[in-house]
Amino acid sequence: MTAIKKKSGASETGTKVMTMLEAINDAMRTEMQNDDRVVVFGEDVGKKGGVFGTTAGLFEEFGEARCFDTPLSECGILGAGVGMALYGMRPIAEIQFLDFIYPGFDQIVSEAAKMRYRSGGEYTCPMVIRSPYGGGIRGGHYHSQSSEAYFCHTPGLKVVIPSTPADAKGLLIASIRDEDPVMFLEPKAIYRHAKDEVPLGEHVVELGKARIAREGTDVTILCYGAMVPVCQKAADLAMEEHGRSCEIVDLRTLVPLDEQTILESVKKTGRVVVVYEAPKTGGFGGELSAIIAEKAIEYLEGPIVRVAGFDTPFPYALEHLYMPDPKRVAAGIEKTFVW
Amino acid sequence: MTAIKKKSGASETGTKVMTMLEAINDAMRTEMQNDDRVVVFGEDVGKKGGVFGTTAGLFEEFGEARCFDTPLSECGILGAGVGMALYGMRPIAEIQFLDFIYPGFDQIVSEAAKMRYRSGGEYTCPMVIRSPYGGGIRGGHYHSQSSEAYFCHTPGLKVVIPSTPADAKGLLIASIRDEDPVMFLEPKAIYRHAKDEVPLGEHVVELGKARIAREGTDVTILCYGAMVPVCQKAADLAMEEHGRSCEIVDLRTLVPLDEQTILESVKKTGRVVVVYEAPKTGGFGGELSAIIAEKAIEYLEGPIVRVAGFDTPFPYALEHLYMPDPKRVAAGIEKTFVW
Amino acid sequence: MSLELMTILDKDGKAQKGKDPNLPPEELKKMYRLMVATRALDDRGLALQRQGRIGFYLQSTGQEASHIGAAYAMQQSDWLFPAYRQPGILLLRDVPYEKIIAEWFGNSGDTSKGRQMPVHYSFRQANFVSISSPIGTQLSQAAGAAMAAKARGDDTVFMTFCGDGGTSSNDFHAGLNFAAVYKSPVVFVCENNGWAISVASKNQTASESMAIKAEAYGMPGVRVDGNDILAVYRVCKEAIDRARRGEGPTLVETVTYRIASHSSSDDADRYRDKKEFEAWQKKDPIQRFKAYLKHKKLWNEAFEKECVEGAKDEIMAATKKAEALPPMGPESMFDDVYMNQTPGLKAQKKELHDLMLKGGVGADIGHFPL
Amino acid sequence: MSLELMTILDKDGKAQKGKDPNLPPEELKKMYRLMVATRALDDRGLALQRQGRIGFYLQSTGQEASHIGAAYAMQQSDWLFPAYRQPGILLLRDVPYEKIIAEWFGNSGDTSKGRQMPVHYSFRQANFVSISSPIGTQLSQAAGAAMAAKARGDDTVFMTFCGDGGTSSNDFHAGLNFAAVYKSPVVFVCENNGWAISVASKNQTASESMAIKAEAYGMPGVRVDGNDILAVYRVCKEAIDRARRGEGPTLVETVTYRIASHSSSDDADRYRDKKEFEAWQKKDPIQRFKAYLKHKKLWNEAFEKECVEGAKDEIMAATKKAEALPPMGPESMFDDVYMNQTPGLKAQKKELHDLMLKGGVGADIGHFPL
Ligand SMILES: Cc1ncc(C[n+]2csc(CCOP(=O)(O)OP(=O)(O)O)c2C)c(N)n1
Ligand SMILES: Cc1ncc(C[n+]2csc(CCOP(=O)(O)OP(=O)(O)O)c2C)c(N)n1
Ligand SMILES: [Mg+2]
Ligand SMILES: [Mg+2]
Repeated sequence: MTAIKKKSGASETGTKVMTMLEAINDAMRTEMQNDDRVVVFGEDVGKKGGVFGTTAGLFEEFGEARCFDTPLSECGILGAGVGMALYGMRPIAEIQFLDFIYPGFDQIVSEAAKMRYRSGGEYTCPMVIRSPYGGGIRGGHYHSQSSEAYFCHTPGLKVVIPSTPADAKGLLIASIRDEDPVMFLEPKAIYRHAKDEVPLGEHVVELGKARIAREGTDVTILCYGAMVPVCQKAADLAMEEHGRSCEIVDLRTLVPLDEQTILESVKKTGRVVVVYEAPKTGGFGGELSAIIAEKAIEYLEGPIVRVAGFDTPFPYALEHLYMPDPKRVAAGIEKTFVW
Repeated sequence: MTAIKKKSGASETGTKVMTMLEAINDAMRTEMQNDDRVVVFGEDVGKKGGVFGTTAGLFEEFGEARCFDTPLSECGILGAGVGMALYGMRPIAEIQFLDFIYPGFDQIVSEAAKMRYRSGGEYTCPMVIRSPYGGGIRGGHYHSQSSEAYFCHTPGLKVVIPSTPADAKGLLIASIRDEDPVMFLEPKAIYRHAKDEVPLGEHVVELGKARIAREGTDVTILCYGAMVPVCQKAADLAMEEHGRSCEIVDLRTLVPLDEQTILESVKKTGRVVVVYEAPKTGGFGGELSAIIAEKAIEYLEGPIVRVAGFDTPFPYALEHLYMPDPKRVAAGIEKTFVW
Repeated sequence: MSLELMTILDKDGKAQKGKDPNLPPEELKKMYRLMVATRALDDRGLALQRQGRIGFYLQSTGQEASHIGAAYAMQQSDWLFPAYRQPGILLLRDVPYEKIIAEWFGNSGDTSKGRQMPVHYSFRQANFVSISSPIGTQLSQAAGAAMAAKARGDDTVFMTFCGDGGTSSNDFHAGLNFAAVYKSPVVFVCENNGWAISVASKNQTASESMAIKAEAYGMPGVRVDGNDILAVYRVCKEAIDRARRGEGPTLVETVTYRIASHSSSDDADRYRDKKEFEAWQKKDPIQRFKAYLKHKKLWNEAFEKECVEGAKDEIMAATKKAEALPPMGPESMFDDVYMNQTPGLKAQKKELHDLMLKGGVGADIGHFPL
Repeated sequence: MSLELMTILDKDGKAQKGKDPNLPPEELKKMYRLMVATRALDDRGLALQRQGRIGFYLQSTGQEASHIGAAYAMQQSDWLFPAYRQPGILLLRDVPYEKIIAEWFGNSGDTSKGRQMPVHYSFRQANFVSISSPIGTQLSQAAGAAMAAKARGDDTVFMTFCGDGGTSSNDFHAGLNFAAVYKSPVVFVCENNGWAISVASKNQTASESMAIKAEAYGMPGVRVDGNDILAVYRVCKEAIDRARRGEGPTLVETVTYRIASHSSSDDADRYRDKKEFEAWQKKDPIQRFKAYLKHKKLWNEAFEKECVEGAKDEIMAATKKAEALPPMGPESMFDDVYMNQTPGLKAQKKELHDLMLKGGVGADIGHFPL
C-alpha cells in the first residue's frame, strides 16, 4: 500500500489568531488534506464535531470515511486504531476524556507501544491518540485527571503536551507524521483561553525539543500544558514580591524528553521548581527531579521543589484548591531559596 | 451483613521454613480459616491451584464457593471483585500475570481506588489484588513487566511488595484485613528462591513500615521485591571491592511509603542508590529520588543514582542484561562517590 | 429469543386484554406520583444549571417509566447499581429531595461531600451504589455483588442499569458473562433511549436489538416498551422474581427515548432530526399512564394538582434549604482517600493549611482548622 | 441461527452425500502434507523444550484441521491476525522452517530479534501479524485493519483467531461489534478446544455455543467440526467470500480439542479427565483426513512417508541451522523501541556498553560495538 500524498490545495502562508481548539482542528484539517491515510475517529467526533469541537467541520469536509463516530468502546477505538496503523493508515483516535481511556489501556501499553519492538521492526504503529486532559473545567473526578505519567513510563510511546495554539498545531502535525505511536494530550483548561497567532498551512514543531517560555537567572520552573500560564503568573508574582528572575521551561514533549535544555537551565540557575497538576506521588515531575538529582545535583543551591496536585482523587467542589495556582507555585519558588 | 469471624481452628505457634510461594499460600489459608468473608478467585486458581501454585489446596479445603476459577476476563475479575467488596466480602482477586491486568485496569483506577472518596466514605472497597510481577523467569515481553509505578500514582490504592517469605505472609494478611484496596505484587523471580523461617498461624506485618534489610553507614540502597537480594549481593561486592558499607532499605509498602525510615537512612549515609527493575523513566524509584531531592538534599554527598531497567519493552533473549544485577548495582554505588 | 416488543398500554393508555397486572389503586397512584415528581425534579435541575447556580445537570425526561417501572418491584433491601439517568429510583427509595439537591450543589449536605459532579449520587441508606462517570463499570460490579450475595445465601436481588451506548462497554460483556456463568441474582436493564450523546443506537451495534445480546451469555433477554410503566414493571418483576428464585440473570431492554439533550453541556439539535424527537414527544410515558389512570377513574384534576404542585413545592423548599448549606471545608479534600489518612496526606493537608493561613492560596476561603 | 455442527467427514473419513467440496487431488494432498508437517513441527518444538534447548513451547496438536482448514481459502495477500495456536498457517504461507525455529531460539535468525517468547511469531512477508500474549487483542485490531482496507477500496480479507477463553475478552466484544457496525471484511475464527488452561469451556460462558455469540453483533455465526478439515475449509471459504463481496464479518466456531497440555509449563492431568482426552484422541483430524484420502485413493504408504519423513528431515535440518545462528547482540536491545533511537536510549546503550567493557555486567558476552 502506498501513501497517496496530495499537495495541499492552497499553499497557505501567514498567521491567524486561533484558540488552541481551533489550532488543533486546523492541524487535523491540514494533514487530512495533505495525506489521505489520515483518518479521525472516536465517540461523537462526526456530526457533533467532538464534545469540545476539536473535530468540527471535518466530517463535512472529508466525509464519513475519514471522520467517523464509533460505538462507545475505547477498547474498540484503540484496538481498531492499532489495526489501521498496522495496515498503513495514519489513524488519529480521539478519546473523549483522558479519564475514559482505561477500557482501552491494554491496546496502548501492550500493543501500540510494543508493536515495533516485539516484531523486530516488521510491524509499526504510527498512530496518534488525542485526548483532552487535566482540570480547570469543574469536571470533577472523571473529567479532570492528568495521567500522563502512566504513558511516560511505557517505553514505545511518545507523549506530547502543547501549551500554546501554535505549538498545538505544530506538534500535532509532527505527531501525525511520526512513525511511532504518540499520546497527544490536550490541556482542556486552556482550549479556549490560549489564543495566539498560529501559522497557516504547513507548520511542524519537532518532537523532543523543549521551549524556553521565559528566560531568567534565579530559578528554573519546569512545566507543561495548562501549568505553563500558571507558572507565568507565578513568575510575575515572584518577581514582584521577591525580585526573583524565573526561567520557565515548557517541556512540550515529555517523551522523548529534552534533557539537554532542562539541564542547561538548571545549571544556569541552580534552583528548580517542578510543576504539574497530577497527583504528586509518582507524577512525571518526580522523574524530572530524579534526572536533575542524578545529573546536576552539584549545581543545585536548594531543594528541588515540586508543586503538584494532592495525592487524592480529583475533587469537584474543591478543584480550585487542588490544582496548583500561581500563589502556590510562587510559594514553591520561595522554598528553593530555603536551604 | 456481619463478618462471621471464626477462631482459627489450630492456634499454631512457632515457625516453619517456607518458600515465598508457600508463605503466600499459607497467608490465604490462614485468613480464609479466620474470616469467611475472604474468597479467592481468578483464572486457574481452583483445581489447578494457580499457574505458580500460590492457591494450591485452597479449592480442596474451602470448596468452590470460596476459591473459584473465572472466565478469561480481567475486567470481569476486577469488576466482580469490586462488587463483592462493596457488598461486604473480602475478595482476593488473582491476576495471573501483572502484564495481563490492563483489560481490567479501569476497574482499579476508576472504581476501586475512588470508591471511598467519591461516595464520601459511604461505600468502600476492601479488596486485595494479587499478582506475580517482574522479570527473571525468561517470560519475555508479557510475563515479566514491573508496572508498580502506575498503581503508586493512583491515589486510593495501597501498593505492597514483599521480598521475604515471612514478610509475604505478614503483609498479605495485613492487606486482606485492610479496609482499602491493596495491590499485592509478588516478585515471581524469588517465588521459589526466597526460602526462610515463617511464623505459623497469625502473623501480621503492618503496612507502611520499611525494613532495614542491612545496616550500613556509607550509602543507602532503596529497593523492594526481587531487587532486595540483588542489592544484598551488590552490597557484598561493594564491601569486598571498595570497602563500602551499604545500608539496604527494603520498602515493603510503596504506598503508603515509610518516608521517615528512608530519610533517616539517607541523612545518616549521605548517599543514595535507588534500584528497581521497571523501565527507568517514570519508575517509582524516580519518586524516591524526588522525595529525597526535595526533603534531604542538604545531606547529600553525591548524586542520587538510579539503577533500573532500560527504557525499552521487556526483552526475552536479553533479559539478563535488561534487569539490574549485582554488578550493575555495585557500579551504581560507586557512582554516588563521584561528585 | 423473541424480539417482540412487550407492551401493555396502547397509545391511548388502554391496557391490552389480559395483560393488565391490575395493581392496587394506591400502587398505581404512587407510580404516577413518582413519575411526575421525577419530571419536576429534572426541570428544576436544568433550571438551576441554566441559572448558573449549579455547574452541570443531566435530565432523564422521557425515561421515567423505564427506570421507575424497572425498580418498582424490588424490595427495599435489594441493591441498585445505577447508571446516571435513573433519579426516580431515589424518590422510590424515599431519599429526601434536599439530599438529592445538595448533591448538585456539592456542599456539606451532599452525601458524597462535593467530590463528584452533579447527578453522581451515592445513597447507602437506599442501597443505591455510588454512580461513576465511566460507562458500564457498574455492570460487572453488580454481577460480583450478586455472586457474593448468592454465596452467602442472602436473598438480595441486584438491579443494574446501562444505556444503549453502555452495551458496547467491556463491563457489559464481562458483567453479563459472569452473572450468567455463576447464575447470579441480577437484572440488567438496558435503557435504549436511541442515542449515546450524538451516536444513534443503530450505529452503536448491528444487532437486531439490545435484548438479543442476552443470547451471547445464555440468559433470557426481553424487549419492552420503555414508555409503558406497566409493561416495564411486569417484565422486571418477572426478572426479579426469577433472580430471587435462584434462576439467574435476565437482560431487559427498555425501548425509550432521550427527550432532552444528552446533558446541560450538549445541544442535540446539532445532530438529531427534529421529526424523530417530535414523534417521541407524543409518546410521553407520563401522559400515557395518566390516560390509563383516567380509564381506571383514578385520576382527577385534584390528584394532578397534588402530584405536580406538591412535588414542585417540596422541590422548591428543598432547593432553598440545600443551597443554603455551607460548602465543604478544604480539609475535607484529604479525607476518605483511605480509611486512615496516610502520613503523606497529613503532610499535604498541613501544607495547604499553612499556605491558606498565610493568606495566599484560597484567600477567599480563609484558613481551616488542622 | 443454527447451532448445528457443520460436518462433512464422518468418523471413518467418508464425506457425507452432497457435501464434499471435491477439491482437486493436489489441493487435498497439500492439506494433508501441511497437517502432518505442522504436527511434526510441534513434536520437535516440545522435544527441544524438554531437552532444555529452548525455554518454552506451546503445541497445537489436534487443532491442525481447525486452523489450516480455516486459512486455506485465503489469498496470499489476505492478512492474518493470529492467536498463538495456528503454526500451520506459517507453513501454508511458505515461511521456511528455519525462520520459524529461529524464533524459538530467539537468536539472530528470529524476525522478532529475540524479543518475545517462543511461538510469538511475526512474519510480514506472509501478512502474518506479530503475535502477542494478552488474550484477544488481535480481534479488534483485525476489525480496524479491515475497516482501513474497506475504506481504501482494497479487496484484502482479514482472518483472526481466538480460543474459547478469548471469547470472554474485551477485544472480542469490541472487535466483533466494530466489524459488524462497519461491515468490515473480516472472519473471526474461535477455536473452541474445550479448555482455557484449566478452565473448561462450559465454565467460560453459559451460552449454548460460541457461534451464537454472533447474534449479539448482528453477524452470522457458524459452528463447524474443527477436526474435519473439509468442513472448516468450506465454512471459512464461504465466510471469506462473503467478506470479499462486502457483506461483512462472520464468526466461525471450530469445535476441536486441545490434545496437549496448555503449554510446556502446564500439566493437564492435574485438572482434566483422562476419559475426555482419550475420546478426543480418537477423533484425530489427521487420521480422519487420511481415511478420506484413502477412500479417494489419494493416499498410500509412499505418500505418507514422503509427508512424514520429509517434514521431519527438513525440520531436523532447519533446527540444526537455526540453533547454530549467533545470538542477538546486546546493542539490539535498544533498537526498535522507536524508529529512531532517542537521546535517552542512546545514553542507556552507552551505559550498558561501558559497563560490559569494564568486564562486569554480562562478562560472558563481552562487549559490543557502539
Ligand atoms: C468509558 C466512557 N467513555 C466515554 C464516556 C463519555 N460519555 C458519557 S455519556 C456517553 C454516552 C452514553 O450513552 P448511553 O450509554 O446510551 O447512555 P445515555 O446517556 O443515553 O443514557 C458518553 C460517550 C464515558 N462517560 N465513559
Ligand atoms: C489477558 C490475558 N489474561 C490471561 C492470560 C494467561 N493465559 C494465557 S493462555 C490462557 C488461556 C487461553 O485459552 P483459550 O483462549 O481458550 O486459548 P487456547 O489456549 O485454548 O488456545 C490464559 C488464561 C493471557 N495470556 N492474557
Ligand atoms: Mg442512550
Ligand atoms: Mg481454548
